[in-house]
Amino acid sequence: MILAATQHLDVAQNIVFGLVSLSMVVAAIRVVTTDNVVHAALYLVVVLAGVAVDYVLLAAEFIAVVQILVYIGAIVVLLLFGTMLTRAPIGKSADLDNDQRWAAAVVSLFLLGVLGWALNDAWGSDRLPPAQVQRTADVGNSIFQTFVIPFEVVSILLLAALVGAVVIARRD
Amino acid sequence: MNGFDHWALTAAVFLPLVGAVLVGLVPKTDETLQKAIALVTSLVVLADGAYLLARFDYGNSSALQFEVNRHWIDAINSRYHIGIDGISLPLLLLSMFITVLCVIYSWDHFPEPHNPKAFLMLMLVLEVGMNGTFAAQDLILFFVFFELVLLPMYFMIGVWGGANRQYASIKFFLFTLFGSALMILGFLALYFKGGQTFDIPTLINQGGAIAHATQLWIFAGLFMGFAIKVPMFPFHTWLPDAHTEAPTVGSVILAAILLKLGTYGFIRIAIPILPEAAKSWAPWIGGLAVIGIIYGALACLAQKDLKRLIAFSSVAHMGFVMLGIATLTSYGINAAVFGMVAHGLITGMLFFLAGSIQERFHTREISRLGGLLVQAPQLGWILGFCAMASLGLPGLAGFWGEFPAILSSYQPAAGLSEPLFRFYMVVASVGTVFAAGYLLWMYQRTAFGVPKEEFEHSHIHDVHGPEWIAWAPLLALIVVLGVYPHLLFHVTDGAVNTVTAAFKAVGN
Amino acid sequence: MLLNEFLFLAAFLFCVGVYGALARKNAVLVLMSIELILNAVNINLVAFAAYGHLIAGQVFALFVVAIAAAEVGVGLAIVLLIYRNRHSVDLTSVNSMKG
Amino acid sequence: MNTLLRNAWLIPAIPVLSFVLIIFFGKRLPKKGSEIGVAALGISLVLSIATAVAWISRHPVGEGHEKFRHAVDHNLFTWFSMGGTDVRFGIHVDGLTVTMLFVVTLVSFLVHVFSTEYMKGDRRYTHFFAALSLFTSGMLILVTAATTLQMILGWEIMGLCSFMLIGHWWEEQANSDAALKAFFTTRTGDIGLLVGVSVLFFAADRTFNAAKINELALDGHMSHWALLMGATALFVAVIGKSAQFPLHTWLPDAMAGPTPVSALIHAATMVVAGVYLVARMYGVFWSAFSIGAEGHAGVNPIAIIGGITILIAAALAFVQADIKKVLAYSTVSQLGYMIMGLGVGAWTGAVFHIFTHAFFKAGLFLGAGSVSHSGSHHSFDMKKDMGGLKKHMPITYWTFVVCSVALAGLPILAGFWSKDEILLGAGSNGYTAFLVVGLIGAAMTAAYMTRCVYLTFHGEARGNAAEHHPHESPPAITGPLVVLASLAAVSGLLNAPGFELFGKLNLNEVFAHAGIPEHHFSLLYAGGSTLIALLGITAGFLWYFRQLGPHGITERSRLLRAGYVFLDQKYFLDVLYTDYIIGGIKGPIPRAVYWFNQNVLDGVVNGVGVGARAVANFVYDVIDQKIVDGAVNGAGFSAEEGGSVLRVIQNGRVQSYAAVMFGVAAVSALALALIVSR
Amino acid sequence: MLAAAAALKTPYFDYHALAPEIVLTGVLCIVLVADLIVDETRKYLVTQLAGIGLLGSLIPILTLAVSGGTRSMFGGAYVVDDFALVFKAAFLIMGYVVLLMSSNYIEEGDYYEGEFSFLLLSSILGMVVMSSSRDLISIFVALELLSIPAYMLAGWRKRDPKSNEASMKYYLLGVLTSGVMLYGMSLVFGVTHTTVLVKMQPLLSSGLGHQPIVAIGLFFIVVAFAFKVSAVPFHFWAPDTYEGAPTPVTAFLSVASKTAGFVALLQLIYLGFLGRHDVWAPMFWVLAALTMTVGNLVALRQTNVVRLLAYSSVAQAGYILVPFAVAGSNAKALHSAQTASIVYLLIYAAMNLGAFAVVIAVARKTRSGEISSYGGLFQYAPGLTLLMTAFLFALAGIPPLGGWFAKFYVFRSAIDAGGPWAVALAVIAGVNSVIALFYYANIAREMWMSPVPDDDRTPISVPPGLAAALGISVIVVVAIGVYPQAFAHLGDLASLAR
Repeated sequence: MILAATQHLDVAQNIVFGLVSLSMVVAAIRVVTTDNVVHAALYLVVVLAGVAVDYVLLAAEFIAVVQILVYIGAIVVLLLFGTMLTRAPIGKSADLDNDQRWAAAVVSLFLLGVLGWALNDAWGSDRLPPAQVQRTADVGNSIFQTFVIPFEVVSILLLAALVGAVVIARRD
Repeated sequence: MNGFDHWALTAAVFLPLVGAVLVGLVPKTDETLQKAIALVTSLVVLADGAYLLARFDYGNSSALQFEVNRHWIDAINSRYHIGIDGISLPLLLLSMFITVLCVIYSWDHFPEPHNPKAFLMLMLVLEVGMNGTFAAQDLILFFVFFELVLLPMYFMIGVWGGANRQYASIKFFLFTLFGSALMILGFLALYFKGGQTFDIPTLINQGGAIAHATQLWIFAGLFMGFAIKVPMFPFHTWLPDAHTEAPTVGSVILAAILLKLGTYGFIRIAIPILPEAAKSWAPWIGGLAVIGIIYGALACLAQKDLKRLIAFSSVAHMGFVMLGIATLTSYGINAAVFGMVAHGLITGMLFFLAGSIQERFHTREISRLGGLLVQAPQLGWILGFCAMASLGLPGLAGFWGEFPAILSSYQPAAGLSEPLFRFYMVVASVGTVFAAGYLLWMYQRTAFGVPKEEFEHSHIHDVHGPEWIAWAPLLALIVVLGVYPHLLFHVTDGAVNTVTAAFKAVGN
Repeated sequence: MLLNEFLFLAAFLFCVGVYGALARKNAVLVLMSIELILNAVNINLVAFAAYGHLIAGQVFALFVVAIAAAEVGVGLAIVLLIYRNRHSVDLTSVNSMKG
Repeated sequence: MNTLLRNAWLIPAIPVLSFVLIIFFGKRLPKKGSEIGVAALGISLVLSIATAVAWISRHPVGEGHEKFRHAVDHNLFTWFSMGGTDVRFGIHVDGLTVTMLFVVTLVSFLVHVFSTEYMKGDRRYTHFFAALSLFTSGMLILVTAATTLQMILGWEIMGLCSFMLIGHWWEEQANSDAALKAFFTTRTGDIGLLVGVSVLFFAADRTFNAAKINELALDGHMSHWALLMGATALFVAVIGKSAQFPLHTWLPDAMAGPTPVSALIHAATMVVAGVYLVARMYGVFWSAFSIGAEGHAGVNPIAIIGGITILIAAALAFVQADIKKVLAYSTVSQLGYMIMGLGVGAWTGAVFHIFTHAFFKAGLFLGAGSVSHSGSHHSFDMKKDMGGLKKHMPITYWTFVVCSVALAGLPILAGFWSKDEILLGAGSNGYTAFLVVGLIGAAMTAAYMTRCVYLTFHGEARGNAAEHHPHESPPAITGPLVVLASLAAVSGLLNAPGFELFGKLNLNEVFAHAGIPEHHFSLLYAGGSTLIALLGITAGFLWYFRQLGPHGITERSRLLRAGYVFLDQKYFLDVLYTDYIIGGIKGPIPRAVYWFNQNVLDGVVNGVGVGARAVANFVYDVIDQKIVDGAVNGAGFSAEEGGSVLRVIQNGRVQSYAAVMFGVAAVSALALALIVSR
Repeated sequence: MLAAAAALKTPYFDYHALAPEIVLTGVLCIVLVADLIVDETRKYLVTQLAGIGLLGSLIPILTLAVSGGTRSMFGGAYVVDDFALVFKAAFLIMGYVVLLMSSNYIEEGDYYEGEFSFLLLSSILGMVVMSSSRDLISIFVALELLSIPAYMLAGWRKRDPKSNEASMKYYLLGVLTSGVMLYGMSLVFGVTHTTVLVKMQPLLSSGLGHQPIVAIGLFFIVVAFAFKVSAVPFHFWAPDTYEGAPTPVTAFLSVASKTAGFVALLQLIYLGFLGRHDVWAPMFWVLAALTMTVGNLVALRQTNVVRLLAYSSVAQAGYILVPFAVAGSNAKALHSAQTASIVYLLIYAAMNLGAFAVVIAVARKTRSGEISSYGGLFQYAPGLTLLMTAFLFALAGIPPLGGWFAKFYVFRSAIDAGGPWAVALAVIAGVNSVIALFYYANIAREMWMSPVPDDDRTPISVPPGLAAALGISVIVVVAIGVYPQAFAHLGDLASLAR
């Protein structure tokens, strides 16, 4: 019964994953190929949202929330600001790519091949165990116990980045 | 042993450094004081050398004396181990002696761009390196001192040298560094294969146990380090450039002491520690040595520049030294040590002369010189004397480096090919004729005849005060050692026998 | 679900990100491509976290998110700096030092 | 008396001291140092004579022909020791030593005296005497040496001094060229000395001691191969030093030096050193070349070289215009006699010839010097600047004639006895071919000396002899001439039949032991050689008669008067000599020989020099500078080139960097993955 | 809720062990605040404060060293051992020296001074954390903390397009490589299910580790640090960034940042990936050989002294990588390899800082980084010339200056490991050290043997901070050269695997 339910869920998950993945793949490709900077940012939103959905599928709700908040809410906005501040053409612009795009394509495709082969070799048909929600509290505990030092370090890092970015970016 | 004995050798090595620092503290303008300090330092060091000479136990010259063995770099089991035996003593003394003479010679001869302060400091630092190399009984200590001479010499050539000095100085530096990079690898291999120690006496006892194939490789590394310094054909090309461009005093020190570091390395380190490999390498070393003898001589004949000629003659002379070493016999190595000292005295003297000639004529081009005996007879006769000494005239020091080397190659150590070494003997003997050829031809062109038109009316002053003071001891020693070689051989013989001990078992 | 579904997706995003970083002229677009790479990493981490019930994976992902934010901030600051001096964010023209 | 023998080292030491004193103080002395030289050699001479007396009074051992005196082999000090070998510095005194000491010190003393006048006013008067002293000491060191190593010392000191003295007037390129040539040529031979001494050192079980080496060589303890090698090598040195064919060409050139030097070189030092070396190391040569062995006779290199040299040099003496060159070739030829003598086993004869030759050759050279000093105004050209000097310089003339005749080998005079002994040895020991060679040489010697005397002192005065005013030389010059001429006249009697003092005194234990044969005076040989010499002289006169027309008639008639006894032979000689030998000598043979000498032999010698320089230039310019050094510089250059190629990748574009990085990363990742999963 | 609150236990904190970090963080905050308070003309006080703070942070390190022992926290994720202490102290001292060098530079250049100190301190904090980080997350975070301020510091000369460019290149490549590293970390995490190095070590060396994906993961992680230490072919940023960045920052990057990269590598290789030398030995062999050779060859053609030093530091990294390539063949070699890298790093820091200090001092007069501007320096600034000569020849490895011992240790590790590959690498290193001499000597040649280019012989004034930096560096360089035992001992002490 439970097994059946799980299987049903699995099918559903797979369908969702398939759809989301498809849109992510398309959107990701558009991010790096579109000739409009703003469009690129918007495609990026699609990818990031897809990632959040994947997190949900992986039963990591907290991360999914953080993903939406930080990435879509902050980072993309930041990037759009950046686009504005650097007066990038809002509309189409012909040359957003440099002259080594073919080399880049070869490199990344090759990399993809290597990674695909190795991933397949390692986890060929390993199934994910039935979803067990990892509670936010556990994550929190972990952060404040095992990973308290990295946490503190990140806080200083953010402070430093803030101070530095202000100095760097400000007019004088 | 009295109290100072423990310190005497350390003092010999490091006193020049103290002198260098003192010279460094003197204001730049007070040149007399700088010179005085340098002279006094070098004299004190020489006095220390005399003390060593006096206290040395000649009956036991194969043993290390004035030994000091203290902690230094425990992490790699390297110790501050110094000591001298019959092989190092003469070379150490030579180094001290030459330094004093160089300081005296420089007195009012400082080459452009003058700056006696820096020049004297470099000279004293150089002495630290030279003395240290001859005293070191630890491979790492040896290495440090061996390399310590590079920098001062580099600057001496590069700053105070001739027109092409920058090229020459860097060439000298790169060449020697290349050799020492491989040499240090050899030292390390010795360390790991020879019982985790850098102590030379210990390694001499244990080195024979290393597998033959490994020995061969290690020896190859050491060979590169030492052969470049000697320099042996075909690693000699730095030498003519360095000598030609170096200031007089630099050439003298280079010829008299620095080249000896290489041959000394063979005798002190490569051969006694790796006797088996030495035996396998000896025919090749001998071959390169005789090639060097002939090749150096031929190159001399082609020279138009006085200093360059003397430089190439060093290649030939060091060939004799290396031939002696390659025989792996007591005779050969005794000859080598004698040859080292003799070459130091004679070629050092020749470079002094070349320097003085250049100073007077502002050229070293042989074809522009001539009639030196007319204009400066004393200078000319001294040049002739040195040429004779250099070509190995019996009764002068040079002979005792050449003849025993030839003698010994008639019967090399057991296991070496007699026909091959006898062939080397004949080639080396032919080399003596070549030596006469280039030296006398040089002498004829510079000293004989009448002055060339351009110098016909220029006033050429003869040998003056500082020159006499600097040269007289050298000239005297050339004669004394030549007439009574026992003075040197009885110091070296015992120590040499320990070097060749490994080959003795088989009949030598 | 297969673990590899996520891993392949991540690998794909990673490679697309790499392509973007290598091929895009506009500095802002390059920053976006870098975000793709970091997201690929995060998918990996979260997928492994789910695969092995490992909290550390999620925590790691969180740190990556936080630091990604800081990186983008700094990156934009630098892009602005460049823009202010050169009036362009074309990376191919930023090549005054070479050799 | 042994004290004297043991202290024979003083004899070479005194000239050394004299050298040092002259060098350092000579210029400040009233006579510019010459007094030290003369005094030193005087003392040495006295000591030599005393030593000789001591030797003679030494008690002989053995019986009859085997009767000999033990040599004094005295170690002075350890020269050095290494590798368990103690090399001593010692002296060895025996008959040969004593003989040589006397000859050398005497000739040198006389040369010193001669030079005080001859070199007067020379630019380097002091230097000259210093070198002269050192030169003498070199020879004295050689002859007193107990070890081969000491011999090398003396040998090379002579080489040095010959260089200094031949090139004494080094302002002229020709003089310094000659000095260099002498030094190189002898030095080339010295390869053999170094090798030979080395070989014998080991063959004799590590000793340099000459007596020991001789002993072992004669004992048959040495391997024959080593002996042969050692002896051959030493003989190469002898060829160089004693100017034997084919290394004789330096000697005539060496006439560039002042005449007293020539006298010293030719009579007592330098060139004689080679002969002395063979005589001293005779045990080695005797065994190595089987000189005394039956059946081997006629085929040993020493005799062959000596024989060739006799003829070659004698022929050359005919065509020289320079009086000193005539004498020089004559010396070469006479050295050939000595060498040949040693080669044929006539040891005593050869040594005796050294002894006698020293006096008359020194006399001749000094005579020539006297002529140039006072007669021909510093010219040595007989044809251009001499002639008719007999009446102006009677003492010089007569001493010259006496010496010439002694050289030609007419009876009673010194050369006769010594030459005769060599010929006797050759004949008796089975070296018949060399006997013939010796006889031909004797004839030629007589003839060219006749020519020389004629051209110098007779006939019309020419050139300088006519223009300047010839006069007799002062006593410092004529004195030595008289002494030498007297000795040339009488010294041969020392080994005259019935007397034979010389041979007995020279016999030492080594040779007694080896059984080197002694032959007694034979009238047949004596008569034959005398005859031959007279024939030579006669032929000389005949030749001049034919060539010089009217003046020649008196020449011939005078000869006819002098040689009336041999009228019968006259016709025979006339035909033989005039048509064949002299015709040949005048015509193609000497020219060919001279051409051969100048162009081939000398050409080889000079060519070796030129060739060596050419090779040297090639080695230096091409091999050293281009290949060896080029490789070094090339390595540096290619390193720099590599650097600049690599710099291209650093194109300044950050994304290119990233592309390379990712490309490399992807490829390396794959490679590593494959390696690991393999 | 209560249960949850109870479950949220306060972690065990060893405050003593964390004291250096805490002090430094405190100083960081004080500097930030002080910067706000202090008057614009007296900003140097902030710098001095930062300097005092750095030195103050050394005190707890000393007490920790005295108390001894290894303090491990969070399941081995954060460890304070001798290795950590040695490097923490080293980073603090390097930071202090850089601060000394930069004080006048920043002040006279009219750059933001307080923030400079702040960012520098944060970066140093990142390094200090790195020294103790023994799990992937900590390493990642520490890496970012030390990098991100450095990206900005590189662009600190805001009006200089070159500085901007330096910053941009460094930033972009840095972020990209950290992305690659993260991807690799995620893979390794996926295989081993842990982030703690000592826990993943046995898993990696087991059969599990023999999958291609592990090799790729390990390699990707190493890439980031290869980038950080500017190993060829991940070095491209270095010359451009070094040239464009403010010189003290360049010194900082080439010394402290590089050391931090090596610290991470040491920890990863000798703790996490121990036993997997089948993966990293060939990798490091190629990296080391390429790095030495390319760095040296390209350096030959440089005309700008900073750029030359950049390539030189690339090449130096190659020597430091040599022991990595040869370690692992046996336990003994492992130890000597680690020691070699550590000793080299420490000595290299002193030599390179010194060289950059001289460059800063000379640039005060010549306003140029061209090597030709060093012509005849000996004639008007003999002291600086002497110092520069010492540093250069120390870098070249000429005894008795410190560098020889560093190179010696590297050679030693290679020969200790033995085998043809190790010896071949040693020979390559040897040949490279000769090539390197050429360009080091070239600068010396210019200083000693060439004429003064514009005949301007006004002496160079060296501000006290810079002088102190020079003094510290030269004393260390000479002291090590003459008595290397001191550093050799540190190297032994700091070795991770014993």
